[in-house]
Amino acid sequence: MVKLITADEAASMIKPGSRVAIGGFLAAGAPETIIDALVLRKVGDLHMIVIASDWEDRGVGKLVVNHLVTSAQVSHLGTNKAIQAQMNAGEIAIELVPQGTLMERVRAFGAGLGGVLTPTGLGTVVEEGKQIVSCNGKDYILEPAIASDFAIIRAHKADKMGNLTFSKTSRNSNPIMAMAGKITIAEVDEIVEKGELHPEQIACPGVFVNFLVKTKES
Amino acid sequence: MVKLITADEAASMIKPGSRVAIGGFLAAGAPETIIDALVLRKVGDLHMIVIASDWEDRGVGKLVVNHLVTSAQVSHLGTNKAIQAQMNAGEIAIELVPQGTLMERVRAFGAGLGGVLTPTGLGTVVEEGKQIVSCNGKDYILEPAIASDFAIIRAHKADKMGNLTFSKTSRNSNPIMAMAGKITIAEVDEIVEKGELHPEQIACPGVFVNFLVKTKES
Amino acid sequence: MANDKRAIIGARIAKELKDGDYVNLGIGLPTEAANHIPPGVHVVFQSENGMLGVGPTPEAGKEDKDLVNAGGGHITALPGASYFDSATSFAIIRGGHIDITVLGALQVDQEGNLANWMIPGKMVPGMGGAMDLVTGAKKVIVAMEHCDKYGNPKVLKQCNLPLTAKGKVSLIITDMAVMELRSEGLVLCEIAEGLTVEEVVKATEADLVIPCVINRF
Amino acid sequence: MANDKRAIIGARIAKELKDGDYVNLGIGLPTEAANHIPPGVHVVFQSENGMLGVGPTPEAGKEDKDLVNAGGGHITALPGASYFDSATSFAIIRGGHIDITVLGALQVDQEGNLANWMIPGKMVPGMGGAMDLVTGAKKVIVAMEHCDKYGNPKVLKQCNLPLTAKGKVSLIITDMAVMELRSEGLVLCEIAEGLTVEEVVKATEADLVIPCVINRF
Repeated sequence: MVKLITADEAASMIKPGSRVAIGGFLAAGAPETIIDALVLRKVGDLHMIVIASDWEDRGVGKLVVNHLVTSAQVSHLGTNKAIQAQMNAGEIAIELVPQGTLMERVRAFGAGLGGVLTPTGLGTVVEEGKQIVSCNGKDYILEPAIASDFAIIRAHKADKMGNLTFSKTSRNSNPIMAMAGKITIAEVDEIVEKGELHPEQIACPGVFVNFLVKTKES
Repeated sequence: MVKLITADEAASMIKPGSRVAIGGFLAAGAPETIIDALVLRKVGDLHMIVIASDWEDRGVGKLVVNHLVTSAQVSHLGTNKAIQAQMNAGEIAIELVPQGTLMERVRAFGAGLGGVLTPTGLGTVVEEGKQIVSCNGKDYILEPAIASDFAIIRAHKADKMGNLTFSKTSRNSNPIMAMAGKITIAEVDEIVEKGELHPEQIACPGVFVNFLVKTKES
Repeated sequence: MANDKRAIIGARIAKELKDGDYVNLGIGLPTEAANHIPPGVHVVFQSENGMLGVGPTPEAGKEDKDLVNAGGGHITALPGASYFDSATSFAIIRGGHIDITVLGALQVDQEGNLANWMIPGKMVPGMGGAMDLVTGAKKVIVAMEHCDKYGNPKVLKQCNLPLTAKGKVSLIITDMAVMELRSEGLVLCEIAEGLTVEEVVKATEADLVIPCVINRF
Repeated sequence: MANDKRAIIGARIAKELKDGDYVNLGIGLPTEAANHIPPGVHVVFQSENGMLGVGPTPEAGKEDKDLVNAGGGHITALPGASYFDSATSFAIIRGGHIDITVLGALQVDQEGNLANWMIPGKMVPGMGGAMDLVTGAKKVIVAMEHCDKYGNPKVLKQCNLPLTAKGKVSLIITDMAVMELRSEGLVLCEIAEGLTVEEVVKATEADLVIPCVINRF
């Protein structure tokens, strides 16, 4: 069951070279405290699975500017010049994945599925080198699941079972990334007793969460 | 946007021969009021997509005993002798689908995906006649999306946007079936004004819902 | 783009939105449409980061860090708003549950192809949610300036930048014209006040089908 | 099955459950394990219809129609319980997030194959959630009577009924014995009080690996 640890303990658990799925969308709902701890410990050679590369000084952008990321599966780089520069310099290998496809591929891994069939990207460079499968008379791209070693996510509140609630649009990719971590670490604003979260508001059940880290007040 | 109709209006909308995804699990969370209206109108020749065939006098079992179902995709028949008798007599065509696979296939249709790759059923009769796909070094069965014309579901409360909340384990397949209906009709206990549902408790956003029916008090 | 051009395009987009529609407006110019919804028309705006029921920009000082749109900008929530995760958000988009999406473009062509996510060797921001939106929405509208900043046409015979999706655009709204993809080709339906058909045709590389009657907007 | 046999099997299953485990107990005999959890061991029970944190059966008159298990029986919710839809429930199961599932069987064999969902021409209840559970859970335990009601072995060399899953069972707990699938074969680890190894072997069709030391349970 879930265990409370420090951000530094979380960072020390993540070995260089790990595949890490990180929640958040343009840094909204990003686990900033754990990201800062990774930067402090210089945990490098990471493969990052994220919706966007955020900003140089916010969200996973901080991992990029500190040269801790060597490859990424990501849907949007537009707000971070550092990642574009590193990509052009050949320092980081980028697989651009349409956002909906990225979410389904991550969810598939967490759900024990091998992949999904999506129409997104048909007739574009996204389909290159991939198998096209016809189902019910339509063509789809076979998109394999994306595996990750760790998921690092951000939630609003946790109870002592690891159940999580989220606040508004900072939910975004967090519950999906949580499903996919072999080990999932959730950064939260507040930890409450069992039974104190409304059971119908739990958008990520504790079964997906292994460790909790309290957000550092800024 | 969503419109309030009577159960009889809902039943009159569903043409004989339609493919209908129906929420509920062993009749818990089943849309009984709409099912009763279908029985009353004798809407027949239905293809039913359900987790279980429920009991003869509860849930979708009532459609079966009234001979309104000619085919079904379903994971469990064990509580309903009528459907087993009709199957053995060749009156109803059954495709047995593992429950998790059924949910993913229905969700895939609602999510615009052509299908999913699942390990469930490998080495069993479930894989017969299906394509086996290797992904990341493991084998999976390619399971196509299941299309439906209508989804009939049950929720606890709706607001006037069609947003739905559910009560405990009566949620089950309802939000998934709701995604998959070209037209989705939700039976609810109570309809409240916009803004009266807690936004973090909405487990099925109104975008998936076309019509609301009030549950008949029993 | 000048504010008056933005307003003209925004108002024209808004005319496409019907009461009860679920709408996703892309970042930038398309969001201008939200300022021009006619009275009595109620539409629900989606933000693909996980929300339905997006309201107007908050007053200064009333921003909520947990309430942002797909461009990271602060927004508000209307009564009846709902929140969900990104997988559900794209299930809504890809599954055909969004009635209309309006997106900007680098190029669009007479086959309904759209290019709006990269210029090889120059700018690679990534496709974000655009490919799913264009693939999944029931109706795809492109809203953009008719020509690029050098005056070159953006409505082409065939896109030469990497595509966002193939053959999915059904309507193009620019500061000069409204063009619809129909079986007979790309039809010039409306032209802006003060322009002639010839001026529009000259600013367009695509073959335009010119009907007998062309309205003004 | 006699109540004392049920209790013995239930108690033996319970010894497999470790503090912090997420557990799914199949309908019938496996649920008996919930009555034998040792003090100090906290496990979380899942019900695949969409819940974690299943508590004991409610007192008569206190049933909640919206709170049922995968067999349709009334249950209660413990503090910290959560509810979710069926797709998420099977994502939990198939995705390897359940530590242990315990299921009944019609047949199980020395290759770890399990048959528990149909007898062709006789009984076709359907697989329900069983195929996903056996495929996805980290550890699959079969709990059943050692022989069928006619005294025929149910632990076979090879299942002849349609399989639920191939090679996924790791432990078999019956009223007579505890058998584990290991690289060397199906190992007879424990036998019930009052029985001899010979009696167990006689009631078993599968080839059993007999270790030097066999414990009692």
